[in-house]
Amino acid sequence: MTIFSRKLTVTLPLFTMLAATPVLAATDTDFKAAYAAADAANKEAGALRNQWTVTATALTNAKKAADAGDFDKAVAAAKEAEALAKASVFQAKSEKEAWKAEVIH
Amino acid sequence: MASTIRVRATANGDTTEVQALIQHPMDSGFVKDAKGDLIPPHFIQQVTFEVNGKAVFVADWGTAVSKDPYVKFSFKGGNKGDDLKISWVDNKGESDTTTAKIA
Amino acid sequence: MTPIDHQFSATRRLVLKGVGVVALAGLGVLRFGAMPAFAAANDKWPEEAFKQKGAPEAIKALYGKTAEVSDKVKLDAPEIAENGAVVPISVTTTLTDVTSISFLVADNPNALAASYIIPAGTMPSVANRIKMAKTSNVTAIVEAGGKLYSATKEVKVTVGGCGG
Amino acid sequence: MRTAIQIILTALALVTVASGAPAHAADSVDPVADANAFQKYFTAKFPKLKLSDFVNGPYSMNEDMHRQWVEKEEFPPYDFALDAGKEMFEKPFKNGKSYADCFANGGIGVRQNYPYFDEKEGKVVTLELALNRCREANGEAPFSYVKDDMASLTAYMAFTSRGKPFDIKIPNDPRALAAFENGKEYFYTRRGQLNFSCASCHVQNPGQRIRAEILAPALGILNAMPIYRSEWGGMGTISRRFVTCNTQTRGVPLEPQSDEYRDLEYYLSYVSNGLPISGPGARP
Repeated sequence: MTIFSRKLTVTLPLFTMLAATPVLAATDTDFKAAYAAADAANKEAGALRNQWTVTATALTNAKKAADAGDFDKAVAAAKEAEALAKASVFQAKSEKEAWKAEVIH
Repeated sequence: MASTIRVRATANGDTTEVQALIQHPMDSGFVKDAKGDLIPPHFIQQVTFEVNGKAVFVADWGTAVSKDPYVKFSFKGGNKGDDLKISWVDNKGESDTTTAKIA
Repeated sequence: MTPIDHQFSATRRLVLKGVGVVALAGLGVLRFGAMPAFAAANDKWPEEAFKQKGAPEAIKALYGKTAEVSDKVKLDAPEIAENGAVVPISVTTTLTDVTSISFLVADNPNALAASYIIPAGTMPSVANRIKMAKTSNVTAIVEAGGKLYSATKEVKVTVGGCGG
Repeated sequence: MRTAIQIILTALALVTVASGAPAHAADSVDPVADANAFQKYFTAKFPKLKLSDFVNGPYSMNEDMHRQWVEKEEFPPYDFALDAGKEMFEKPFKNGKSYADCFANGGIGVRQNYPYFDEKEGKVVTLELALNRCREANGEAPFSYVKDDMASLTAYMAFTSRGKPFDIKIPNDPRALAAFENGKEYFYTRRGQLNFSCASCHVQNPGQRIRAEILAPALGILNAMPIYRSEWGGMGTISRRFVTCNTQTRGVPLEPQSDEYRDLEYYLSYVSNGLPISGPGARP
């Protein structure tokens, strides 16, 4: 039995165990929570006058997926929207000072 | 309604230079509108330029001519004060015509 | 086949075809597959030519013959179009007895962009603005003394702006 | 998409670290010094250009583009908007008054004084805002700031000022200085997922290509407004240009004529003082 095959025999049971426990599918409540978080972050960006168009697209995709009942996709899209919204908030806050370095002196 | 044809015809010596700019969407039929539907083709097919009843230039245009199309050419035999008659017709049968004095 | 032969045989073929057409017309049997009246010869809008996809087919439909490259045809076109929607193109030539000038964009959905009838007394030069779908060869055709001469240039076209 | 966000975040982090270093001079606002530094930056960057050449934007940056522009200018596509604008400008409102009654000198040859700071209101007033206010004062519905009607009107008014140098004034009023500074901040602030500021393209990269287009220098960038863009196949006001620029960097645009945009126009026009009005213009 070469080293290679011995490693294989060890990993094999590991895989089977993982496959046994079904990953829970996202539900409507998961989606609503994720969407609310994303929406809040995007509103904060709006207050800073610095939203991104891609956040809005991700939010609409999330809603569309949820309406179609595909909550896995909906939660993923909502999470992505939240990340984008947070990035736009970070950008607005960091630029509050950063812009001064770019000014022509 | 002001004519859709703007024209400048200037004679120097026995040669007259003609420039024309025509207001027309020149839709090719390949472009989609905001809703994603194809805008149907709507373009000028033929423009004729005549002096004293004789054609001095005829343009046959396809869907690849720019919006608000422009063309420039020159011809001999026109003199100041002559009438230059320009008329176009498009694929929907719409048309317009105008007459300009050679300056 | 050196160009001269090519030209000679081309004209010979044309002459034969012409004779054939006259003979058939005489017999009144022309209607079968009517010979396409070469649009450039009359004032009707050359629908057939504008329908063709490729440049060679469009030239064939328009003039019924092929063109040879000639340095007497000066095609002026930008190296990089500022915008594919408005590409200023113009042609001028020292050739005499010019009866028609056409512009073709090889990679447009339909190659033939514009065709102009040049009556006697009109100078053989035209400027216009055309649309180009993408980077492509642009060809200007000049019909002079019944023969076709051409010049071709590549014009680069792409969208502008940074993203959206 | 997730990796794209990571890249942006790291880029942001780098920028903040780098920019923290240079000490920034005390925050006194000195528009005159700003304008001089601004113009000197561009004349040094493009020594061969005359000051007035900057108003032709990309066409002064590239020979091939310049030739295409000269050919277009023989019979420019904005000709129709210009005639429509003249007709609209001279047509009286329902109440008999007309635009001429709202503007100094009947609205002829005044474009170079816009935008101006209205000390009563304490806000920047741009030409587009003044036109709509004139309409509303005379019982007419305002025009959209991004559509053809407004573009035709501003095209005609710009045409009547062709050749006159920009003459923007900043009164000795702290609110005016604040508006100028606010416009400057907007101009240099990075936004959108692409993380560009106006300066990223129009200060750091004029003359460079961004795909097919050559970037215009920020100096004189509003002098040719409104512009007929081949890309739009139609006229565009300053509002439309600001909105589309934001969208291109994937930033959500603000309302046309919102404070930031008017202050931005105030800043950009002031630093281009002395350059001639060349509107309406044709652009790629």
